Amino acid sequence: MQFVRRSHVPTRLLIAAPLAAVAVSLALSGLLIAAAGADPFEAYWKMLVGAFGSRLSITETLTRTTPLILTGLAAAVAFRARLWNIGAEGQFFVGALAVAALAHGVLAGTPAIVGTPLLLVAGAAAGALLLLVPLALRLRFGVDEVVTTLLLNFVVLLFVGMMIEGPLKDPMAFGWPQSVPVPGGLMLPKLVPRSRLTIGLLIALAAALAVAFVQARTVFGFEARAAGLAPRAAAFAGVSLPRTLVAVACLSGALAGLAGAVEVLSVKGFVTKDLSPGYGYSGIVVAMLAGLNPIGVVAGALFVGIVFVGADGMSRALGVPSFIADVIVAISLLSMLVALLFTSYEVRR
Amino acid sequence: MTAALDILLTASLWAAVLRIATPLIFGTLGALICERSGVLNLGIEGIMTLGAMVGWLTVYQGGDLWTGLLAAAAAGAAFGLLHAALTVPLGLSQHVTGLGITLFSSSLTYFVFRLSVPVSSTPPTIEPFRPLAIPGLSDLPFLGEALFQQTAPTYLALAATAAVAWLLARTPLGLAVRMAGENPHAVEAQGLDPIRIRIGAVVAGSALMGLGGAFLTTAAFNSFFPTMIQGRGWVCIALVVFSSWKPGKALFGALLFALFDAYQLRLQHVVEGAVPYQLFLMVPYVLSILALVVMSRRARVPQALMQPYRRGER
Amino acid sequence: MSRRTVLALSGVTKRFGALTANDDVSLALGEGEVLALLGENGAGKTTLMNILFGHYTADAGEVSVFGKVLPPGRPRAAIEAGVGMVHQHFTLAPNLTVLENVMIGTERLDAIASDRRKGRARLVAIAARFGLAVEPEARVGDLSVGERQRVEILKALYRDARILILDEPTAVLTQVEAERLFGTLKGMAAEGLSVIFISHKLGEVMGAADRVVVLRGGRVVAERDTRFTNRAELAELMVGRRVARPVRERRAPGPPLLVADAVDVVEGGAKRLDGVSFTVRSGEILGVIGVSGNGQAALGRLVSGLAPPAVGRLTLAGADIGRTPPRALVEAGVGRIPEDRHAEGAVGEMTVWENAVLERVREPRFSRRGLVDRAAARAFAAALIERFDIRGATPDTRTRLLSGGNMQKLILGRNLAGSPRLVVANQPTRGLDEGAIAAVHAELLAARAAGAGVLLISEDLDEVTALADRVQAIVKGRLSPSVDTDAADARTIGLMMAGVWET
Amino acid sequence: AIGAEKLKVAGIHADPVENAWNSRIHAALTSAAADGTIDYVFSEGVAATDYARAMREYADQGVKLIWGQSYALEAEARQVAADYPETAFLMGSSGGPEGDNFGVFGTRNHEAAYLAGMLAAKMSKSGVFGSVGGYPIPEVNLLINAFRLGVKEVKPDAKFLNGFIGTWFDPPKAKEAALAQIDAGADVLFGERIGTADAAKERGVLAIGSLIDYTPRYPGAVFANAIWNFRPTVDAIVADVLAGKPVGRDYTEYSFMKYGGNELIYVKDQVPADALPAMEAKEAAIKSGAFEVPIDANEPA
Ligand SMILES: Nc1ncnc2c1ncn2[C@@H]1O[C@H](COP(=O)(O)OP(=O)(O)OP(=O)(O)O)[C@@H](O)[C@H]1O
Ligand SMILES: Nc1ncnc2c1ncn2[C@@H]1O[C@H](COP(=O)(O)OP(=O)(O)OP(=O)(O)O)[C@@H](O)[C@H]1O
Ligand SMILES: [Mg+2]
Ligand SMILES: [Mg+2]
Repeated sequence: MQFVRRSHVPTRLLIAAPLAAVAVSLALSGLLIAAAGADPFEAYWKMLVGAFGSRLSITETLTRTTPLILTGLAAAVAFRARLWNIGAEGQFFVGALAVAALAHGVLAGTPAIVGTPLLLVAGAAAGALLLLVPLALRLRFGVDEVVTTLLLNFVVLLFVGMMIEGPLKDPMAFGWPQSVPVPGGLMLPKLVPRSRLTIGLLIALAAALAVAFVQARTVFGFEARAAGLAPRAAAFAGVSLPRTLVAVACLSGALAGLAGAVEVLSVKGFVTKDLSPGYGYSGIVVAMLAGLNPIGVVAGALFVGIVFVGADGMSRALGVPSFIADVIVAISLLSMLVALLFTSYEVRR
Repeated sequence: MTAALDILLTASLWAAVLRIATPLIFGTLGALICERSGVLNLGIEGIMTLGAMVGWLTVYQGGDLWTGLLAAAAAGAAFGLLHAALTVPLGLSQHVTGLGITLFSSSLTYFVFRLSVPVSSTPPTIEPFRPLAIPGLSDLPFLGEALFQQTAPTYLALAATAAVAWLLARTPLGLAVRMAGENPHAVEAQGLDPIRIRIGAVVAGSALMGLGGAFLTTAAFNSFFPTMIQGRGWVCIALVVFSSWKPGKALFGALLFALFDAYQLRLQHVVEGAVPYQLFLMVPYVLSILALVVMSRRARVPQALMQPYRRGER
Repeated sequence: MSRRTVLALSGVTKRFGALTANDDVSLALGEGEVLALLGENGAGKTTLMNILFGHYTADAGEVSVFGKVLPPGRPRAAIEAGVGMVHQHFTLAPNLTVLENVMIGTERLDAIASDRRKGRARLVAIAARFGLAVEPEARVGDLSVGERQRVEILKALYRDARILILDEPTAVLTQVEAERLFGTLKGMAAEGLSVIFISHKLGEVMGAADRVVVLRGGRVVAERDTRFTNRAELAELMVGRRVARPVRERRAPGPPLLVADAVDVVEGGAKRLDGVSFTVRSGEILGVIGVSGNGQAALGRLVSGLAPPAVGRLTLAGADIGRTPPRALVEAGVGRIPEDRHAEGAVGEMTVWENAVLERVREPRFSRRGLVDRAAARAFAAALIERFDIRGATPDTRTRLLSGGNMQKLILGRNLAGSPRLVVANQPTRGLDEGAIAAVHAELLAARAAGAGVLLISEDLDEVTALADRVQAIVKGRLSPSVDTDAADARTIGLMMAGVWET
Repeated sequence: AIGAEKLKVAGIHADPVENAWNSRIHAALTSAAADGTIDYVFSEGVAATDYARAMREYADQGVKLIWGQSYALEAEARQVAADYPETAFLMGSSGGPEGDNFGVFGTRNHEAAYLAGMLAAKMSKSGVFGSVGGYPIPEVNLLINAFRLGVKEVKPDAKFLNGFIGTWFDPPKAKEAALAQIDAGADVLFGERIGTADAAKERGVLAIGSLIDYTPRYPGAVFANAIWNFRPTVDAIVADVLAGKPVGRDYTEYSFMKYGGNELIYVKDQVPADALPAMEAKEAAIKSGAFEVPIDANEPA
């Protein structure tokens, strides 16, 4: 068996491949649902209802989608430039932590119109700074960033634990390890009243559009793409790889940090160790589902959001273990990887 | 202060070190074999979770303990095969696939666990491996208690270390595995199939990972809890780097990590809250990153690590 | 000529997509014979050898060795039948020892221990017998290119190869090393070993081979006994037609333009260039000739703005450009043609227009306020396609779909379009067919005629003597003094390339 | 009230219901359902991010009483309660009650822990007592502290060890922490985390279970359990809801011994007879209100 690079990728294939992957994963997961004693068709119907069936479920799906868009963009931006940032989870948490620290510290008294944007910027900056560490190690010592970004996630999580059990601990939480809360006035305004959906969603959508624009139209996007596709050719043409990678890392880390900031400022109001149900890792899934395309990331995040929220509701309704949501997402990811491979390669004997 | 140092002189500390190290030894050896053949296996966290559940479930449903270990290894091997199938002949991105495998195998594990075991107030137990005193040796002062009163899987882990070290350094198969991780084209040019070798290495390595998980539920403890792997798999990935891809050093790294953990648990009685415990837990990760930096100066990293090999592609 | 046939290919056809790399190829090799396989780049030589060795599976045809048909796609079967192959790109693991590189695959995989002592003894014995000295425990990464080649040959001999295939074995060797290699091969042939080697160098083909098979476009177009042919005939057989390369006419050079004064370049801890001095004047072509591995690549990087001098000065029209980054060099009027067009010259996955402006995208004519002006870039690409006759391209074609020659024209075009003061051309015709070579040569001469200075870095002696006004040889990072090309004969230059020069 | 329609109750467990604490609540609600007082549905392993949604989904479904744990999401949980004034909420919470429909409860098996400490004091030979906890949060701290006070009442010179393992779900690690304490001389362990008693059983020392009855699982090792009964709390709030009374109050008292909210169960054969009278007297005093076990939520040293 041999793989031969396609010289031309048919558009039909580009559309069909992701759909086929989703179909395959729903079929495989259907077997598991059946094994749990439920009717797969009813289960998928319940999933749709769980994700879209009411005002609540729609806003909840979008609430879940919001951070996924941002972490998905973080992964997509980095991967496109062949910067393997597996550390979005850590960047998410430092972004969140920065918000908690500043909202209670220097920015405590500021009016929302100033304070909230500053908090978002601070969260983004914290995420960016964190990713610069592994990048510096790669540029200076040639250390592969896959392992370093992964390891830093654990360091960050322990650091978060240290902070929320230490200096940032909320004295009013009766000893429960959580950070001091963000003053209510600094929280992001709600998009839909009586829901958890805030203008964080708009921020995420704007970020996706901005990233798409940057990648398609700007000199930076142009150069970053060249650097990712063919580093040596880009370097020969005068694209500074270190500078491009630093910019890419800043953008990627900032998006992940922003995700953490938005999550704190729209949903929680404070930081705990379970603030993220793995948004950083799911972001990688989202980015791959989207084929690293920023607009596709919105769709990918929505898909993952729907599966999580829908399957959560479905499991409540049908008594299927709620772990099914992760199973569906995982199978979708793996089949999507295979599907994408076949868009660029064909198999021959 | 002396109390803090005295701890190091207790045999029971060292016995604990070996116990805590055992799953890490299995996992690190497994990850090491994969990486030596050129494949990064970030599926490890999920594969260990799976191994923990399968090993336990097999015994719970009437299998004996060794059958449980075998089943865990087989389950690990199966998911290793999935990882290998996607990353070796298909050449998909190894880290993204690995994370996908972790997500898949851990969620599937929980799902199957929920379906197989009725909800109860405490998870059901099995009769786990008992410490096995090695006749003659276990009565030695200090060493006897520290080394020779462990459960069988711990001895197995030590034996596996020696076996893997021998295999990689001394056997034709080990040479082929190492060569596949250095330059798969060279393997092909010598009439061997680098794809099969890589698949084999990933399957074998993943089987060891499964054993590492099973140790937790059949020897260290006697029941399975979701999320009980608690990042041990990621620690193994770090330890492989720390060990410069050498089995002997991997053993050392696992023991060192376990020493931190065992010592930390004991130190809590001595120094009370002087140092946040999180700092202790950070040490191995930070050390691994530093090890990477130091190592980057020498070219020990398998040269073809994470590089897909597709036959006939230039 | 009644040698026993040891190897026969019959009717071999291999297609890559729309491209037919081998088209119904048949050939036979006699016992103790040395056969040269000749052909342009892309003629299908390597593909044919890869099929013979089992790396590729042919679409049609078969291979038989000592009368037995080899199962397709199984290198192991070829090795067991007595075929050994030294690949165009070495297949060694630099981190492992010589012995390990040689022994892999030679023992049963289920053996519980490898018999290293036996392996070492055998390796040492073979090395002694064929005069290929190596240190079994040395790390391959620490060896020189010539030594690595020896390891490759030993790998084959260790496995009792009776048919040895060498794909461009001399591309990376010095003249002396190459001569030694052929001496060894001849000795082996006398002992009954049969050899196929691939080469572009007609001299060594005439000197070392008994017989020559010429491939063109994947087909066998000719077969000659070396006793009854000559270089000119072989050259024409290769290309298939007479192609007239443009001729350089005499011209008085202008003032000094690019001056290097005792420059060292250090990369990865090794000194790649060692006290290098040269001057390129306006309206003149300076050729730097050398064998791969002697510092041409570093020299190319130095003058392309990718490697700063560690010691010494590099000036362009008097201004220090030692640390000027590539973009600024381009703006200062330096056109740069990289050594490896696929890896450095173009981003294959990007379109032609994107590659056309890759070096200049930050110039105001192609971008405003950080936004790329696509219309301007497309127009520029369209103009290049028109002016430089880049076939098969539109501005939106993906660049990797271009053939090597056309890709080279794109790279040449984007550099020459701005009428540069200085052109740095590193291996500008490597891998091109005669037609493309003629086109590139014409463009370089036109730049010279327009008053540009040209630094031509090339391994190709014919190219240098044809184009350069003066030539310097580069050996182990050091430059010989320059000689006028018209005054020097091939022998003088050959000696210079071997490191023999007197001042 | 015969013929009254059954109250629909939903439980939202952040952890799998195997978790000892959740299992007690699950058991109480299940038994209430079996008795026919309520209809009980539940979700488990609900991530913090999804938690508020689960609350709203149940409220939207017309569930009348939602049981939950709001520790990591107080603000959100209270917002949900405010948005659904018709629904009653009973939350394990670190804060106080709120409004008319947000009731809270605490985990209070500290009285039983105190009594267990009194028995333990008589049974220890070394005079060293260990305890293993997850994180130093108040509900854990006050339990360990009560145990210690009970020990001290009988054995004022007792020595105490404590270890926190920094995770809720790592039984092998809890076991290692317990082994470390046994190595340091402890011969009675108070096991707030599962895994503790495993170490005791393996080393032949004694252990005390918390929340649930661990004796069947570790016979010989676990001689006493500080059981937490959630049923009285359930009955209290269900009664309030059915009576139409506001539930925005603190239901913690129903965890106290006088309501049967916690109790000490122990293996008679294992406990020395001379240990019982003092303990039983104390038990009576607690039940009558004559003695109040002090609540100390500070991190045990
Ligand atoms: N794996 C492959 N996939 C697709 N095309 C290939 C592959 N290998 C070779 N080709 C194409 O087949 C043709 C013959 O290539 P081959 O490498 O055999 O040429 P060659 O005669 O050895 O050239 P050179 O002198 O450059 O070594 C070329 O057009 C080449 O691009
Ligand atoms: N690996 C490959 N996969 C697909 N197509 C290829 C590959 N290699 C070459 N081709 C295609 O084959 C055609 C001829 O390429 P070929 O390499 O023979 O050109 P060339 O002029 O010899 O270039 P080069 O100088 O790179 O060898 C081109 O259209 C090219 O796109
Ligand atoms: Mg070619
Ligand atoms: Mg070739």
